[in-house]
Amino acid sequence: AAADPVKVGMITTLSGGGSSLGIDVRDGFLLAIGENPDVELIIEDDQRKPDVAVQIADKMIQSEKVDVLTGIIFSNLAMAVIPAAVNQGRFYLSPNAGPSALAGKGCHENYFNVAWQNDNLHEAAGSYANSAGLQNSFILAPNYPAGKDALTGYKRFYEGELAGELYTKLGQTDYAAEIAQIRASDADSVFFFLPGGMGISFMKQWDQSEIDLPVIGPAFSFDQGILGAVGDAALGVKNTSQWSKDLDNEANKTFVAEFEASYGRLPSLYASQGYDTGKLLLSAMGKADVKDMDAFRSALEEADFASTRGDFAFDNSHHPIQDIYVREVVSEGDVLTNRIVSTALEQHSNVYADECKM
Amino acid sequence: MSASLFIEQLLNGLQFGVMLFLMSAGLTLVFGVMGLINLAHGSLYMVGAFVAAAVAGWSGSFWLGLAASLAAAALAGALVEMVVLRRLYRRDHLDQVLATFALILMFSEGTRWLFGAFPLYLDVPDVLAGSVHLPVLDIVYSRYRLAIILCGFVVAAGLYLLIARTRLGIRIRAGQSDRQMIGALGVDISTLYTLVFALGAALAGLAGALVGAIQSVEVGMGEPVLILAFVVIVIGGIGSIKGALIGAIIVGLTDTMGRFMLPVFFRQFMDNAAASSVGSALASMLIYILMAAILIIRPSGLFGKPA
Amino acid sequence: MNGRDPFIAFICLLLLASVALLALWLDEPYIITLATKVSILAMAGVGLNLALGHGGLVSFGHAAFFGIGGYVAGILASHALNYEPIMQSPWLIEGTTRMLIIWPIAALVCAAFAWLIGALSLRTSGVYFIMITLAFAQMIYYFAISWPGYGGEDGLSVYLRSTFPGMNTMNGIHFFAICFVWLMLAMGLCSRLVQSRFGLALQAARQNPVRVSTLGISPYKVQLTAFVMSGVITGIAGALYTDLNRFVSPSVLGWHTSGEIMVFVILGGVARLAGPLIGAAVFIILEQTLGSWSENWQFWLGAVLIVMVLHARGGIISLLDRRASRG
Amino acid sequence: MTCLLDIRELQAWYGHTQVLYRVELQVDEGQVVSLMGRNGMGKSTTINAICALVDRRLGHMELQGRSLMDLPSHRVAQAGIGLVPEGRRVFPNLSVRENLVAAARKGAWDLARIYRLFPRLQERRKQSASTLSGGEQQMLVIGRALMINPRLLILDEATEGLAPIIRQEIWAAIRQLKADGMSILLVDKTLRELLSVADHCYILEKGATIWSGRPEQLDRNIADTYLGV
Amino acid sequence: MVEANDSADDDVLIDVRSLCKRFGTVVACEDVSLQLRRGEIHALIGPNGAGKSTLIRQISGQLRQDSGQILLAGKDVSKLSMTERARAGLAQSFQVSMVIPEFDVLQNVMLAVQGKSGSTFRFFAKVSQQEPLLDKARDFLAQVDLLDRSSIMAAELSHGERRKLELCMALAMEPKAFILDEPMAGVGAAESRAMTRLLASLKLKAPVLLVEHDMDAVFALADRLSVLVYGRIIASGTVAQIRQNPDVREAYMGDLEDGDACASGLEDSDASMSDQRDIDASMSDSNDSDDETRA
Ligand SMILES: Nc1ncnc2c1ncn2[C@@H]1O[C@H](COP(=O)(O)OP(=O)(O)OP(=O)(O)O)[C@@H](O)[C@H]1O
Ligand SMILES: Nc1ncnc2c1ncn2[C@@H]1O[C@H](COP(=O)(O)OP(=O)(O)OP(=O)(O)O)[C@@H](O)[C@H]1O
Ligand SMILES: [Mg+2]
Ligand SMILES: [Mg+2]
Repeated sequence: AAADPVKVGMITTLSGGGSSLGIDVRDGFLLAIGENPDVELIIEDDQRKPDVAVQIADKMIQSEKVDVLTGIIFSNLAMAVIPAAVNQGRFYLSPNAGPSALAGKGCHENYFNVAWQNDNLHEAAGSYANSAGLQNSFILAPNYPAGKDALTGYKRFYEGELAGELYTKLGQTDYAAEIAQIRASDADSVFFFLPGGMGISFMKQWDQSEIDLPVIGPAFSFDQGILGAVGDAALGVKNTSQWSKDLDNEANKTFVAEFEASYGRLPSLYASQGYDTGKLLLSAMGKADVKDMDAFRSALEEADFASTRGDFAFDNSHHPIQDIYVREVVSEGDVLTNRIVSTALEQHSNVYADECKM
Repeated sequence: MSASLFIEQLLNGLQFGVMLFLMSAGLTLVFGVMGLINLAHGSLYMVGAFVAAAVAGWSGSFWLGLAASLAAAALAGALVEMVVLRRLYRRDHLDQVLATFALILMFSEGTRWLFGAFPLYLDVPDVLAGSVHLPVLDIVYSRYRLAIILCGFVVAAGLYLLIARTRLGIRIRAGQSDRQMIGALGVDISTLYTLVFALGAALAGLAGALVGAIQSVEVGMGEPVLILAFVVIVIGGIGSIKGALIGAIIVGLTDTMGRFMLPVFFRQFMDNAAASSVGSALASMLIYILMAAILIIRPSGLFGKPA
Repeated sequence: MNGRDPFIAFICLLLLASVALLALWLDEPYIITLATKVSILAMAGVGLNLALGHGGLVSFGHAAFFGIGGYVAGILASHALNYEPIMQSPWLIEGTTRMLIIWPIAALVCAAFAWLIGALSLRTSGVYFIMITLAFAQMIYYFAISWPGYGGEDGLSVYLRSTFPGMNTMNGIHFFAICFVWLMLAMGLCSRLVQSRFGLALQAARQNPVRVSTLGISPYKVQLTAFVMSGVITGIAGALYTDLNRFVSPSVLGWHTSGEIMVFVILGGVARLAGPLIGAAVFIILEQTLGSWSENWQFWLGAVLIVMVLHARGGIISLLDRRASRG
Repeated sequence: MTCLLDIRELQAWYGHTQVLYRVELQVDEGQVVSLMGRNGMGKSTTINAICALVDRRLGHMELQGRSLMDLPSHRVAQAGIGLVPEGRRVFPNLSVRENLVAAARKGAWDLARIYRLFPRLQERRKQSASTLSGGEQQMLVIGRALMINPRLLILDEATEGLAPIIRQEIWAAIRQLKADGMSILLVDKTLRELLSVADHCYILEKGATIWSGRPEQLDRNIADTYLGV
Repeated sequence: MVEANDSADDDVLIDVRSLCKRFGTVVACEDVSLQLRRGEIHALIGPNGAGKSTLIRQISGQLRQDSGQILLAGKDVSKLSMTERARAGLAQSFQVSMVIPEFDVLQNVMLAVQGKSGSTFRFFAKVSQQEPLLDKARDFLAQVDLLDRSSIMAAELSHGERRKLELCMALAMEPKAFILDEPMAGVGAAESRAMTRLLASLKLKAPVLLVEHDMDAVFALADRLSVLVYGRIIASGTVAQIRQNPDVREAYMGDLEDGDACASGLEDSDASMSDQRDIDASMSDSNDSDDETRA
């Protein structure tokens, strides 16, 4: 139904540390778009530097005149790019990263988050801890805004006591001191949010410490791309996620199969988010012309696409309303992967949505 | 806070320090003794870890991976020295900075090219898995970490002997202050430096492989190590192996105890979350505060010779 | 400095300006953005070059000044945009979006920091100086990351560029003009400085501080003065960078930024007037072209840089030099 | 007597500036040869050219019939040349003993013998060379060159900064070395001693050999013109 | 601290009072007292490692003494920094040449002139256009006969030329007192007579404390001599007194015959005329040696 092709600018992290996430998002997105002639896609590497991301966004908006932006992985880059982009009349579809500032007061009609609000998975972990009967969690995260949001999110739903609460250094690689403190405390469980290499290091060292306590975390440290590096240390860990490879719906089955066929590896959470973003875009394009912003926005709001995570809808702040599951790390043959064990939160939205005046 | 936790944290600090020394050992040789500013040291560390992980994954043997990492890092080091750095000894230090900065880019991207963007898996060998129970104070300690400490001390002793006691060490140091003159006395300093650089690289590779088993093996893992290693060497005083070891232990203890004690301290005045956050913020600045303080009091490090 | 330096610098500036004007004519706003970025980073490099090139003070912590300047601009502007005063008691201090107020404040704050850092760091020399300046920058970096007041690691958005009388700063070419004039000022200042009595003493203090002090000139004072000036120039560049991106975050304070500014200077030519400008321009052109050409562009960037170091002793500018002296 | 070092038509450059234009110099086995000339005429440059420390591109230079032109400096030294450079280039970060053994090779000269020649060095053997007095450093570089047991010893202003009493010892040592059959190439400003010990003299003027002959042949006239005496 | 009767002596420019300095076990300076008077050249001699340079470094402020005092024109300068002492009127030359290597000869001297005038903190005017500064610098260069080398980089000077530049920089500071550490070292036989003359003329401007191993120069120049051995002054007096002192001969000069100066042969001063004749004799033997010259 669309007259003109839609110009999409993807700014994502493709080099240096953290590039595996960007690559997954990109690959998922490409898979969803396929050979669609109506989408004109430009991809640029932000090098995980906020200033570079801003300049690329400027370029895409001013020179390339894109209609839709997407792709950013990290919250700090998102904060740098998104407010300016949406104010200049572009749509932004976030395939990852949902800082609270953009969900509450800072929400915007042109900003859609297809992944989650940053707190969501942590909230689900807190809720799971209650249902698992955990009473005394030891919680830790790096000392930066996303880390603080994580612990706040966990505590928002968790009802037990805290055996300890630690902020670690961003980029820390040795956790002997933290693990010693956990051992010395009378905790009955550990919740941690340590994205990227920090999580890998922590889990390896945790495993070697032979402390026998249940560990919970958001999916980030137990996702497909990273599990291989954590190894058996991750077996049995419960983690929360809005998606899993074994989710039983048609869209997901096709996605998993096609992804494996195209790229020769199992899809990750990020790939699924990139894929959903692509599908959302296509669904809106089928309904409205992107030049007609109001119509296109309504089309996006309808979220009329078959999401890999089953039911999917946007709340008033344009963040997902979705189920969040508890997964367990299992080994399938000789690869590690996740299996859904229960649902932590049903049709969950986010707490900041109330503050959003749109 | 119990006494045994306190002691255990001291041990952790010591352990972290020795691990830092192991990571900076190669740099001590290359930077401290040869006087070459090598920003790509962290990349050689990364190469070691990646090769170890890849070979261990393929062969199933950690030890084979370890050997391969040594060989690969030494080879990479020798190559880099012969192709690039050799021409820069006589130039300003700044040219070395630029060249090795460029090498970081090449190594990082090259590694990603070869091994992919995803972190690799490397686990401790079975013999060293698990922990030992220290009879004193009832402390449980990881066997692998004890092995790392041991390895760190062995490397320290070996380096010390090499540099201070052997003719080779004397020549390396002579070359640092006057390359031309030692050459004019009949020492083939180029070949010697290639060998020493390869040895430094191999030590970086060794550290990468050993530490890679308990940390994450990923692209970019070398950069934080690089900065830490420079901090350690500068605190200890450039050119002094003893200084590097003691500097490393001081840094390890400061960092660990800072992370542990500062939140406890701030809890006296504020609530848990805030104390933890403020304490941790201060803790992450602590080693830099320490370094600045040491250099202000002793402008050439703890054991460095005044310029 | 070198006899031909002012001439080369003039040509380079001319080239930069014409690129921007050409881009305006061709309606390529991104090229203007890049030209602006080059101007700002070159200005930061000019600042560093004063300390590093002429003064021999190899500072690995200039990101501190770049970032502090940036944060001063960001904090003042964000307060003004939110209508929240910075301080209410004992005095009322309001934010502002006027560049003419922001710049002097940024300069003052940077001068204060540079003075403090310099006074302490100058007790050391050589590699120790490199590391102690890095230490101070890292302290500020970690402070900025974990201090929630102005966004922490997420950074601080200001949405709009600050204002300058008679200009529309949101218009690319206007903002470019501002940055370009700053670059010219900084280069002009440095060129005069280096040829003055002070410059003579500064360069002598780099080469032989003991000799200089036996001539009755205190190398410490000379070097500290140069370090403060250098910090101020880099700091103002930082303030402009915040305006370019309408955003500032701790990443500008990280050691990567220090390293990059240093790379510009070395790549272009240490202690040469146009060195930082050439270095920044070449680096950014490489980044852009290689980036569009290969996914592994960083690898090729590294390779090109290495070839340059090996073959252009004294930076790219020395190649131009050689060409000029031959032709 | 066979010719040990043979230099003909040597030219050398510092970067782009040519400093040596036509240097001719022969040292026979067991001979002491002195190289003379006013300040800045190229004596040190000639010596540096022999040791491959400056850029030499044209000319012939042979040690026992083997060309030195393309050898890097360490090969020149290994071929049997020991250098005491101008301006005492000790290794400042090494101790006295380490300075001596750094490049030592087996032969008649060993630590004990050096210490006998310069007892002062033995007293200071553990001290860092950078803190030695000027004269002590000078002793050290002479000792260092002897420790590699060269066939041809080159001394560039080796007696500079030494006390008269030590200087006498050095000249005595040079005579002794000569008696032991070592070849020596000397640059020094003490003409009297120089002339009494040398078998042959060369005078350099603006980078070219302008005169050569036995010391007895050096007349007032030449000394006046080229040595300014 | 300063006793009235001492400071009353207007003639004393540098007054070193019981200076002590040790490095670990090495005693480099033990209770050394020494005075430099207006209009004199005071030579300090002694074996290698006796502590001469150490003494000079303490006077100039490069080293801090363990105990004792240094007075410059009656003022206690023991606690001042090197810079402050230089500004108070001390000019120094070093045993190992200390010049600014990447400056040309003229700039080196200009820096010294600038140091003297205390005008460093001027940021805008180009030095290269400041005629008074340039003229002054050229003037000093002419005095040491280096004017024709003024645009050569200091690093490219030959060893001897660098010594001259070093001296010229001291000259350019127009100090109250010169402290020179082995200024003759490296100066060739040819130039040493000119150098001696130059040094002799220095004392007309300001007194000179001279450390030197070149005995010809010392004997020709010094008004007074002090002999330092193992950190102690063992003798001091006039040239004649010192030359006859058996201790000094044993510790320092060795078995020199009277008048047999060792520093240089051909260009001996009057003190060694006999020597000169010997050589003249030996030269006349070879009157037709010119043929030998390889052209
Ligand atoms: N590094 C250099 N670069 C350029 N020119 C140089 C360099 N070193 C020396 N020269 C020049 O080469 C010429 C010869 O210098 P050289 O040191 O050989 O003289 P010399 O005969 O040893 O003098 P002296 O008796 O003073 O030591 C001099 O004119 C000097 O200026
Ligand atoms: N920093 C130091 N540490 C230890 N010993 C030192 C130090 N500095 C000097 N010395 C010793 O002190 C003694 C005096 O040295 P100084 O340089 O004053 O001698 P000098 O009289 O100038 O000798 P020369 O005539 O050889 O130059 C020497 O033996 C030297 O080795
Ligand atoms: Mg010479
Ligand atoms: Mg001395």
